[in-house]
Amino acid sequence: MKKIFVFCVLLFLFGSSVWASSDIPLTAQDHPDDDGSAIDLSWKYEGELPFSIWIERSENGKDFKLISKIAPAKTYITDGKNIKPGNQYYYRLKFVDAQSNIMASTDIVKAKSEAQWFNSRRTPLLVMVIILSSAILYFILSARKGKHLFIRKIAGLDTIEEAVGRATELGKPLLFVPGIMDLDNIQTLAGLNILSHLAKKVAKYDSTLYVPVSKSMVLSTAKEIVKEAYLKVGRPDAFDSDSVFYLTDDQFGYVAGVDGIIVREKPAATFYLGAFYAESLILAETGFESGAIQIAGTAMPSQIPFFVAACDYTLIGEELFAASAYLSDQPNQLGCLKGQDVGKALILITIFVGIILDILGINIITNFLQMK
Amino acid sequence: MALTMERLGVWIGVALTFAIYSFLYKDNPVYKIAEQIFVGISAGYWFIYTIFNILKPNLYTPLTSDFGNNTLLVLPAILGIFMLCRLVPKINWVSRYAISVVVGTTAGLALIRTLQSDVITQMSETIMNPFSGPNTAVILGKWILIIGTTTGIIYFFFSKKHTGAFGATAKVGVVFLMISFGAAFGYTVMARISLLIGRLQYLLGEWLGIIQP
Amino acid sequence: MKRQFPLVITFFVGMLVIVSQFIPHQPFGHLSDTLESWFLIISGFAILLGQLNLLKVNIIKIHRKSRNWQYYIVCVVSFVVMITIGILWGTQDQPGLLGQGSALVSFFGRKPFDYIFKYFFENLSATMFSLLAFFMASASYRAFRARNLESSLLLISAVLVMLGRTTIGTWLTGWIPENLTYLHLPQIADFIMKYLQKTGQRAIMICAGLGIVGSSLRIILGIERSYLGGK
Amino acid sequence: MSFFEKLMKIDRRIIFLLIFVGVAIPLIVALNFELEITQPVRKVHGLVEDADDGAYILLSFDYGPSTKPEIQPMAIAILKHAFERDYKVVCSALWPMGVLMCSEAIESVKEEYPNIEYGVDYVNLGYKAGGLVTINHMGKNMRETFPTDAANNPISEISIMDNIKNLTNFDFIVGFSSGSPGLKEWVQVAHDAYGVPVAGGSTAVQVPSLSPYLNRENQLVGLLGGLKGAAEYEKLIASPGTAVKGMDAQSIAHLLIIIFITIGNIGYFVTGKYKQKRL
Repeated sequence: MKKIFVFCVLLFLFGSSVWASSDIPLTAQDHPDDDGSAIDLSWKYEGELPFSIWIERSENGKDFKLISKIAPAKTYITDGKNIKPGNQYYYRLKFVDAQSNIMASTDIVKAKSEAQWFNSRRTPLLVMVIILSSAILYFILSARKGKHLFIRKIAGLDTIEEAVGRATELGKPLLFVPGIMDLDNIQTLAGLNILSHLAKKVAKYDSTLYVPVSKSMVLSTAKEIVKEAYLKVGRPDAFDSDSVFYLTDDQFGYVAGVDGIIVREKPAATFYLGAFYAESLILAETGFESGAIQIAGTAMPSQIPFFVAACDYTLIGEELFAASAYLSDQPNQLGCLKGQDVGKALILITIFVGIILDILGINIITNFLQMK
Repeated sequence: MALTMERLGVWIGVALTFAIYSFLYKDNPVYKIAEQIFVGISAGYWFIYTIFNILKPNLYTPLTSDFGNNTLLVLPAILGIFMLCRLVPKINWVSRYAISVVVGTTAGLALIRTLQSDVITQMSETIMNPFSGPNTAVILGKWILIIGTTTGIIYFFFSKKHTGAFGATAKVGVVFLMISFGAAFGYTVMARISLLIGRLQYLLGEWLGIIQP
Repeated sequence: MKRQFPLVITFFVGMLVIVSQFIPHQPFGHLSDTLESWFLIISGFAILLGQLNLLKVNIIKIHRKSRNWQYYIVCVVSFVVMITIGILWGTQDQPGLLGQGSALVSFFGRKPFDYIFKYFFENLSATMFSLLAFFMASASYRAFRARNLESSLLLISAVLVMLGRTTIGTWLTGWIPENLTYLHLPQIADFIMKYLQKTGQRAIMICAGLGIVGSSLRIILGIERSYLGGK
Repeated sequence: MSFFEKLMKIDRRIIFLLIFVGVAIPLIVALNFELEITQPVRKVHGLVEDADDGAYILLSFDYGPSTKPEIQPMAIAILKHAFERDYKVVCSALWPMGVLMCSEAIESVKEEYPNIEYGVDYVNLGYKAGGLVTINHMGKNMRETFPTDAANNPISEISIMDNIKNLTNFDFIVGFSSGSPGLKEWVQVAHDAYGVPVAGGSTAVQVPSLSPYLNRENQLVGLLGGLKGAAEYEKLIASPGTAVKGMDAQSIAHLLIIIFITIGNIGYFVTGKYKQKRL
């Protein structure tokens, strides 16, 4: 029975190629790495350029239906129209002129669509996900167990102490701006972590610190942080609850308010740590004008340049988070940072090995990474 | 009438423009009023477009016209209402269910997509033969790309102190970072000036008619 | 129930999205597809929440007569007006409860919603952001200083790009002979953009990318919970 | 008080006035400096020019009135080019205000192409929230993301959409972007996950952070950066508009800013202010 079937199919294929008799090679294949909803067709047509190419499809090899008309210069197409995984599909192409006369056609070819269990092109991605996740998890867990993880001190943090010292000497206040975003922004959180460190120094030296904020949620958290800092240094009575205050939610309204404080109070140092937008340059300009030491930190790529140009020290992008992790001493933050460092080291090694191999004419690494 | 209203509209636009620009002289009530109109209209616009462009076609219409085939959509509708419960302090914890769907989905997709586009592809783009190229400029450029990218990554490497050769490498990284920031600075200036040009084209063109809009 | 279950949901949907990026076979495709269409709807509600929250905050400010409360009335009124006319007569493409409002269209030349958008909002928004040109100019004069190696490099590269990426670069150095084209300002700016500045951006992109991977992972695994808020 | 000390103390409002006048004058009196075309702009032009006849393209309007002066000229120029080449143009928006930006742009090219027909030659699908996730959904099932167009007509009744099932049915995508979500998300999903060529126009602010995507892999085929990029494109399609007209003002303003920085720094060193602060 099976033999008869094979014979029939062969006969059919042979037969069909006789009446279509064409020398335009057409191949149909399951589209790789998908859910079985597409079939790739490719062909070579040499001859007078047609007006259009008609693609016809059938599920039984007989009743062909026109499924699409495509541009004449194309040599491949992925058919994804109502293809079901596991089904057999038959195709033929017709090359037609402007009056829809058939100039040439191809043989009938068939292909079976199949769904794959793994997208093999994404192997490098999977490898990287596994390495990075294990590194990050490993370091978080070991930090939780109390293992000491070394993080280099971020240079800008030294200046905090100096700035507080200078402020005390001059009898001038300090100003901390946590950006204009709310608590859901990790930059704001990182900034507040640094505020906690700063507030402790301020409490120790007995200087004054102003923290104007633009979001009510940030207000309560910042107040809590500064209060706790005074408590930790053992001077809860010295905490002035009005030193952390809300100005307004509006971007420029807030800037105008902070500007006013800088002009009136002439702080010895200003700290801008958090998420900043256009207000960065207005703040930095006013601070510069007043002669304050300015320390900034943000991960907003478009604002970093202004801070670098107008401030004395700037924590750039990831440095802000690293500084926060360094000061907070939380296993989650430290472990995560450490895990990312493993990623960076891996990337550097891959780049160097890749380049050396590339110079030797071996492209395995680049080919592997390209995911094509 | 429509034409008069259009002309009136242009004048309204000019008045609001100067209301905002009055901030340059100093903060004042006129500016504050204009600012609040801006905030209010913006919020109203988002509100209406979210209803007309998302909730109506993707939720309301499928549910009302063909409930049988779209029964599952009841779930996101409930989660959406949970989200709005954030406004009511007593039950605002139910909004966490909705937030966790949004945050989880975004985190999962961002993890994979960022890793491929911003990490792996950028890494493989840095792997190249720095001795081959059609001219000196390209070869020099390749060396710059390799050295700049790797030293830049070293600058952001936090597990080792920046001393000795490692510190020197990180310093080289800073040089490249600063040149980058310089270019970013230049482009930001360009963007801000363009917005002012747009405004002046409006004032000089549509309003005063001195230049062709 | 209040904290644990949302963490389970986050883990489940996050893993589903990740797994479906690697396994094309069903049911993962269908599941993530459904999840994504739900995401769109929930995001819609999240936007409504944002706007309603703004309204709530402003009403509270007015009610408590906090500083400058009078201005927040203006905000609430413009918000309510915009929503009312939007719901009554719709927007450019869509009818509202009262239909297309053709009488109003013939009066205003367009729908009231679009009229306010075009003449009020477009001008306010564009002007608001053009303020930055002025602040930029003033900061250039008064605050951007070459005070150390870093800021000097930054300003030099900025000046080269600003000159090279406008017509003035061509005008200033167009006379330089053919064999010295590398001194041509647009060429210098091109070189900076194509190589020098790309390196820094690429290093930042890779490191920030790793940061996103780290924080996403912590969120999915329930290590980072601050997004849930509260205690 | 020395000359420089006085100079350093001038009121910032004078600087404001200078920049205002510095931009206004070249707008009124054209200087007509020559404009050079850069590689990333040429590549966008090449992508649009060389696509197959009858190509389907997706334009995403991810910006609002705040950056309209920079981006609208790009959108108009690309629309003109696309209609000139008879492409099928599908428009969508990841920003709610993009919907009106799109209709304003199409309105302004209609004078030149009066025969384009809604639903046949172009369609405005409207706004969807969700950024990255929504683009990923469009990659699988565009008809589910957009069950209707912006005017609530069912997608099945719009003939231009007959051949569109998902993003891979487009010959290429052009994103007009002024922030997030925007071109970055289009690159990350449409190109890197689904392999559709992506090009775009962005505000000048975004150009540096998008530049690593302009690479061998062509994550981003080409990029129009800011008003200058728009002007270059207008020149390439020989249809000068507001961007070309603004270029002289842009150049003079840059020159002014550079002069400000220079005077400021000279004053900083001459007046000895740099010695005052040490850390």
